[in-house]
Amino acid sequence: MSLREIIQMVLVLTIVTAVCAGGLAAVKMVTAERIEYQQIKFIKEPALKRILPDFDNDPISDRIQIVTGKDSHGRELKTTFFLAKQGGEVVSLAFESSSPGYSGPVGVMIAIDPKADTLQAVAVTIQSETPGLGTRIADDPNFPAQFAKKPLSSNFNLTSAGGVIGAISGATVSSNAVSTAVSRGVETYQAVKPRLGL
Amino acid sequence: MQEYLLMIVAAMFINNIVLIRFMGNCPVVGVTSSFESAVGMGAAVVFVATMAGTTCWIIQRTILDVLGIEYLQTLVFILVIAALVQFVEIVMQKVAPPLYRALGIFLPLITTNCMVFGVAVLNIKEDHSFMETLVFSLASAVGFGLVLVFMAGLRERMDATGRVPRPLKGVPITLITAGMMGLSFAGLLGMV
Amino acid sequence: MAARIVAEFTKGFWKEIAPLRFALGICPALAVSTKVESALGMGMAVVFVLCMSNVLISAVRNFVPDKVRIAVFISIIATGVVIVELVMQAYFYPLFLVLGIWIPLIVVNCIVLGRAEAFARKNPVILSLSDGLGMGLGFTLSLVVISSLREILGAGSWLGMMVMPEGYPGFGFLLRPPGAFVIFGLILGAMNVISAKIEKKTV
Amino acid sequence: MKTPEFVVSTLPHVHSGNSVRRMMLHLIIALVPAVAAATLVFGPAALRVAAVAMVSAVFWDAVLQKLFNRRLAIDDLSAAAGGLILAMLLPAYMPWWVVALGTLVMLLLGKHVYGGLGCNPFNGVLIAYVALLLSYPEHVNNWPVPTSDLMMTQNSPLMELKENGAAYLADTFPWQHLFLGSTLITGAIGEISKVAVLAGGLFLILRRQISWTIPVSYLAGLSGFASIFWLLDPDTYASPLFHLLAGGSLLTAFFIATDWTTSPVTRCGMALFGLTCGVLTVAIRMWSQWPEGAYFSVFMLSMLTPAFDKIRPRVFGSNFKQ
Amino acid sequence: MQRGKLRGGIQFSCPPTGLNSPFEAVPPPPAAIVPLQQDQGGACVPRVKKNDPVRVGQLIGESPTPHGASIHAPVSGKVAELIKHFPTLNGPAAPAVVIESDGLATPADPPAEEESLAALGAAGVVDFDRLTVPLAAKLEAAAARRVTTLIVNALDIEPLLSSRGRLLLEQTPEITEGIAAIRKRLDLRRVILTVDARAGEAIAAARAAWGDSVEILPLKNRYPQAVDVLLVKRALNREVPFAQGVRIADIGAVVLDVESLAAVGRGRPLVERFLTVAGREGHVKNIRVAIGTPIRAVLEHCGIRPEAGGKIIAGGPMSGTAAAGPELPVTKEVAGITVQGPREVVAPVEAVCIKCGLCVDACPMGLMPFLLSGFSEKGMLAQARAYDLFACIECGCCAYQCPVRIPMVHFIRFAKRRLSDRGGGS
Amino acid sequence: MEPVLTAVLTVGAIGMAAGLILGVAAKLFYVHVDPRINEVADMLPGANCGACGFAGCTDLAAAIVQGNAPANACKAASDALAQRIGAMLGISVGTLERRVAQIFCQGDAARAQRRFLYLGIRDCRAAELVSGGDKACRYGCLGLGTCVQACYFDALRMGPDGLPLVDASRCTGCGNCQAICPRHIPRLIPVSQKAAAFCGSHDPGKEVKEICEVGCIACGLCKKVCPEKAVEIDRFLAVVDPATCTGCGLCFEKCPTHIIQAVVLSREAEKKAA
Ligand SMILES: Cc1cc2nc3c(=O)[nH]c(=O)nc-3n(C[C@H](O)[C@H](O)[C@H](O)COP(=O)(O)O)c2cc1C
Ligand SMILES: Cc1cc2nc3c(=O)[nH]c(=O)nc-3n(C[C@H](O)[C@H](O)[C@H](O)COP(=O)(O)O)c2cc1C
Ligand SMILES: Cc1cc2nc3c(=O)[nH]c(=O)nc-3n(C[C@H](O)[C@H](O)[C@H](O)COP(=O)(O)O)c2cc1C
Ligand SMILES: Cc1cc2nc3c(=O)[nH]c(=O)nc-3n(C[C@H](O)[C@H](O)[C@H](O)CO)c2cc1C
Ligand code: SF4
Ligand code: SF4
Ligand code: SF4
Ligand code: SF4
Ligand code: FES
Repeated sequence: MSLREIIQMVLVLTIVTAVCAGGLAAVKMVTAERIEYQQIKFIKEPALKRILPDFDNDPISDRIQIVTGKDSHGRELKTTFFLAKQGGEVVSLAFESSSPGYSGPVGVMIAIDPKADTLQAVAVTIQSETPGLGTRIADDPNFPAQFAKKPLSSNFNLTSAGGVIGAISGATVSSNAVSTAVSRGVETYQAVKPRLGL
Repeated sequence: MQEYLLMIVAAMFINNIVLIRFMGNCPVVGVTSSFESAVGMGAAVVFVATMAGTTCWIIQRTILDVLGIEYLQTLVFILVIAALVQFVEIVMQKVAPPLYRALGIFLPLITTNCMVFGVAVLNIKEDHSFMETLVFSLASAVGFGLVLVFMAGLRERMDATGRVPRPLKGVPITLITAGMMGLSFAGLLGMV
Repeated sequence: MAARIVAEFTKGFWKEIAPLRFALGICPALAVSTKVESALGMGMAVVFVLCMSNVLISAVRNFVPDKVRIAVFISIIATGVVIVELVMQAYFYPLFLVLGIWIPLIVVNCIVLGRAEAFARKNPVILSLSDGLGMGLGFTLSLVVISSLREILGAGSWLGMMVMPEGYPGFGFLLRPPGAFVIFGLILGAMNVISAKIEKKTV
Repeated sequence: MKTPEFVVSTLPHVHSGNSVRRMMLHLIIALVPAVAAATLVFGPAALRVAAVAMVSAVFWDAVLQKLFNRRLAIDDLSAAAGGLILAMLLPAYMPWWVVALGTLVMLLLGKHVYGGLGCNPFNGVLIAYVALLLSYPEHVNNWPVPTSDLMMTQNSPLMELKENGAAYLADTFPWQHLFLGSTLITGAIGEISKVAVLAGGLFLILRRQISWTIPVSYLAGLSGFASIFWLLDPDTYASPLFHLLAGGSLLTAFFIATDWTTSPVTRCGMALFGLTCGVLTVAIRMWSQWPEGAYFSVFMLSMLTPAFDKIRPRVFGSNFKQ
Repeated sequence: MQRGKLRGGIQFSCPPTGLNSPFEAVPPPPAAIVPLQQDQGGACVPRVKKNDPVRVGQLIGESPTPHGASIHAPVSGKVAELIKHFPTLNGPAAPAVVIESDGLATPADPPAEEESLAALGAAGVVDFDRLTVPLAAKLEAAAARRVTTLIVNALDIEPLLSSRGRLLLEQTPEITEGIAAIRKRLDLRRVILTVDARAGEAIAAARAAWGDSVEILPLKNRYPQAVDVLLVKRALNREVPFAQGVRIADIGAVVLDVESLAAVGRGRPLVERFLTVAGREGHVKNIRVAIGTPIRAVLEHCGIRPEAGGKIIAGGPMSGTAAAGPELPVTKEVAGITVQGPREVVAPVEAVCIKCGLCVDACPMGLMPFLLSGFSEKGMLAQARAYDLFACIECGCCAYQCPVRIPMVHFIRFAKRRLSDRGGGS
Repeated sequence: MEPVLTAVLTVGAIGMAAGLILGVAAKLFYVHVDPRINEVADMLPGANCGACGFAGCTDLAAAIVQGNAPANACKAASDALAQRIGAMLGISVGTLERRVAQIFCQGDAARAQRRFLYLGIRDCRAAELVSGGDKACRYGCLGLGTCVQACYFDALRMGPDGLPLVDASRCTGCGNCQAICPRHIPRLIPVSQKAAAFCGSHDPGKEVKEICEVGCIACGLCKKVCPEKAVEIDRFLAVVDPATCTGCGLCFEKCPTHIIQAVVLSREAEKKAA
């Protein structure tokens, strides 16, 4: 193995990986906007439709992004708030929160009435729980209904943890993921509420 | 301490990477025809998966996250794994030739073993700390190795005292048996 | 040459159909074959990655030193996979949601690197393309067969349309991974029987 | 050409007369009390499930033997016996087609793909049971109230434990009822009367069809492990007596874990197998999503049967010191 | 009673009728066929030519080794033929001498009294164990290892046979002589008699003859306790180490059966056998018969007619060797004669082991017979060896119990042969 | 453009690091492996039949490359393949005529006597252990098909009369059948051989006559009639010398038991005979 061969190895690998990465970055740049739009469209919109009260604007366009904290590596975490308006008045604002479930993160969309400080409704956006078991957090309408119309000051934990939410039997982990996500979301909301300018 | 114990049990058995997450099936089918090769492959995977899991975690946290290029995760991880496997192969061939003869034939297979890559990705997805990454990778790989060894045991007995129909011999019956092993693990659903 | 191109293309459909003939790439075949729809999506993704990697690897085959061969090949493959991932997110989002982690896992699908090693690095671009297309479509075919059986028997539908009589209760076992193993194994057994019959006839 | 007159073969030239058919017949006879008890409690529906299971099992066995090009051997009664055991794990009001599908799965995946009787690494009954449980939970976990009204269902004792904890178990299910079987409790056909199952099991042991090692070690493992938790916290955890008498513990001890093919053959292997199955049964009952862990535990641990059998008996003359 | 415990084995419940049936003499045959290989010591060299006159006890085949057993004429008359390839009981063909009897039974001159071991061989005495070994060779090995314990075995190999128990009763003086002769050659400190507990008369006779000089150990019937290594365990509670080249003599004991001892005691060349003949259901007879008598003649004398499709077994039904036909002569290797009708023949079946474990329970050696036979069937010979294939004593208990009737002993033999062939080859 | 630059620089750096590590490792831990071993292994049939005496094809490939085995050591490889291997390694390979297996016993169920009814394992080697095999002839085929099972190339099957049949088009001449048969009845002959005496019995004619209708009785007529002197009687058995036999067929007529016959290798002829 001569030095020349080693240099050739290093060179080839460097060039190939760099070119690959460059190509990918280009693809990423081209698709970024579209991906964001798709994510909102397919994940957020159905959930938004389900949980927001009547509105006369397009909440997807009327969205604001706010820095809501920092992650463990000091990078900014941003949360998108979707505003539902009626006659120009914000009647509800929705945002997403998540927590680890049984197999993978569980995301929930939370709608809050900013005037009454109540939680209007909750819907599961993403989940990859065990079919027939954990998926009941999304399929069984009775479960998210427990959150509706509760004041923000409620304890959204499971009953076993002293809260007000009854777990789905056999799917405690998934239920807990939802209730944790909601609790976290409410916390976040309380923290950034002043900055929302409502 | 307790959560690590729980994590070990969960990764080894309850959420066994092969039988519950269904990753790493090729070696379960391919290298379990003898007990020795199952043990060899298992050992090789334990080593590589642990190294790869921790290395990938470090790269993700110190480079990809910091620079905001998470979308390159797939490219970088697999590059790391491929280089790592080859590095191990080169070193082992020189330093421990007997070990190389025993494990060497399995090493190239590991690059394309989805279990190694899967564990690296799962560590990030499930937001493990470094220690958790180490423990999870090791325990998952050991769980994988155990399945290999159990399967080799079942196959040895089938070989000696069974009479599998000719068209189903080898890969087909091993697949079905793996399916049955997975089916039995349904009993652990909901633990943890 | 034309004959060889055709031969390299067609071998992927029976003689070397993956993953049925080689026990490689089993995991995705099992994971995404609950529905024909996702099987097709996965198959197309693999076709793209396989063709792209085969072509690129074949093109650069003479410049790559042996010791970094695998690393280079796998980088090229990974690039293809990420492109698929991004494009799928941008244009086929529902499919992306179904296939989930199995898209990035194409990178370790043994078939892709297997073709790079066994074929593309020894053959010219055009043959490699033909090989990649054939193997990829063969892989898709396998997935479609497995997923058709699973979807029809397990859920009573095919590509989402009900094909079984009204009131068919389904058989959820087949929709779970163990059912996939069983179907996979039984199909392999059936192929062995058919192959043996064909061979007997031709000799 | 002179035809040869006499037979020559290797020793031995005599045989005990034991046969698979005889073993299976014993098994069927041993299950009669349990079926009778279930019929008393549930009415003819229990008998019907048992009959459907046996008949369909024999039918599938014949079909599959044809398909796999094997000698037709339904007269060894193995399919009938397997079907009957499967019926023991099912509720009395199972639709007939679910039962028949179960026996098909049992004979295909638990017998014929592996080459026939004795080649399967996993017990066909358990494969079928879990496949049905995952596919038709509404039928498999549909425990009828043992009265005339077929539509009502209630919690089996183990479901009660899972959902409502151990506090009132002793009041809800007096042990005499659990042991003898009564209309107070519900469950699968073979889980109704423990005394009937015990009688069948003892019959098998006394007739030397099964050895006592697995039943004894299984029940020891089960009650031992249950005792640990019960002693720590009797309010949360059920008593070992409850674990012994509820659900399929006894059925498993005598009829499932002892399945010749999938259990170890050495004494030590059997003891370890039984013990670990017993422990795992309780663990699944306590911590998993399923109320009953007996069947899962045996299913899972048959994976280890070849490993358990590596603990061989001591070879004569191998303990010498030189 | 017993001193060491055995595992496994089989307790047969057949009644000991043969113990009460005295030996009947079978008349000498018109033509005796005497194979020149009748033990493990190799083929003897013919010492007669065609048409030579011979007398009873005359040397006709001389052992090629110093401690081997020679072969003597069982009848008087003349040599009718020297056959080159005569099929023996166990397969390979050996030379044989056919002697036309003159019916006179003229005895040859008695051999000179001699106390060397070789004299036993010259008298053609063998140890009638499952492997017929020249007695001189066995005793020579015992002497070399300073054996001090003699186990006199009056247990029959298996329950249906009873000739040894009966011989103990009828020939106590000869056996006494035989023990005395062994005492002269070995420095014996202990003599133990193992005998069927049901042979009350014989035990009484032995006690009367020997008093305290012999420990008498009556044993409950349990097949295959009469196999020498197991008998040593029973009598001395010592296990013969299972390892290459280790023999019973290494733990200071030697097992000799009463028939060999009686032959030694008689001091004449060995030309006759004391055997049990068993037909169907309780038709059991003890006979004394000249070596070389065709089995057919023996059966005729006993009134047993073998049927086509049945089996003629040299030995008992558990451990005997099936004979190709009734023309085979009685030799030193024949341990008894059992005849089965076609219905009694056990046909091995092309079936698969169901892993019931009955064979594991039955094996007296602590083996895993189902695995051994499976390994043999699939050619997994290395595993078979690793599972102590060579410890198998081929007692047949496993196959007796097997509900699917796998010919396990055949498989085990097959594996042993393939392994030893391979060992010899490379 | 900045994100692209980040990606290129980062991943390029990782790639460079990987390349450097591998390069340095390859230098530090250099081990010479002969690449030709894999090439030869690729060329071999890959049946791993073991007839060459090595533990599989790869083992043999290593031996060939290292000069421990000749290039034509693979019994299953065609001559042309051996030549190609030789050419690749630059060694000369002697040509060997292709050989095929033929069955040297004609004693089927109707024409050869059996001594007893054998019950036991369906394997000729095992049958031989029971009283020396049931065939009265010590050289005769036991008919349980062990050779058929031993052929890796599916070239043998059991004929209707209980004797194995060879499909010469598939037979590679590996000799496994000959080695495994307890009586060595399948024997390899050169494909060019025209005639052979299909019997293996070295017993004297009188003994053979008693037990088999189609055994060589060593009458010597074939030897007498052969114009080329191609037939020898070796210990009571006729043997044809392939080098001198012209296949004139004079001996076929004369042989009273018709054991000396033309060698027929084509499949159609074999079918006709069956
Ligand atoms: C229900 C039952 C339980 C038994 N339990 C034991 C036991 O726990 N321990 C024991 O040594 N024998 C027990 N026995 C006695 C054994 O059955 C008897 O010793 C056994 O059949 C002989 O076993 P072995 O020959 O395998 O040693 C039990 C018998 C019965 C009927
Ligand atoms: C836990 C345990 C308990 C046993 N208890 C008994 C017993 O009570 N009686 C008994 O005869 N054998 C018992 N055995 C079995 C004996 O060790 C042995 O099998 C028995 O004494 C011999 O069986 P047998 O008497 O049927 O021949 C027991 C074994 C175990 C493992
Ligand atoms: C947990 C356990 C308990 C045992 N208890 C007994 C017992 O009570 N009596 C007994 O004879 N052997 C007992 N044994 C010994 C075993 O049964 C042993 O296998 C047996 O004694 C074998 O010899 P046997 O059958 O002749 O007694 C016990 C073994 C175990 C593992
Ligand atoms: C005590 C006992 C328990 C058995 N348990 C089962 C069983 O749980 N499942 C089973 O498939 N076979 C069992 N068998 C054997 C069964 O009847 C038969 O071998 C197979 O079911 C055939 O498919 C058992 C046999 C006995 C004697
Ligand atoms: S024949 Fe061998 S394996 Fe079988 S029981 Fe006897 S000693 Fe054990
Ligand atoms: S007795 Fe027969 S069926 Fe039972 S384990 Fe032994 S070999 Fe198998
Ligand atoms: S040729 Fe040999 S191996 Fe083949 S069937 Fe005849 S005896 Fe058996
Ligand atoms: S017939 Fe014999 S020589 Fe020919 S390929 Fe088969 S085993 Fe080899
Ligand atoms: S290991 Fe998962 S696809 Fe091969």
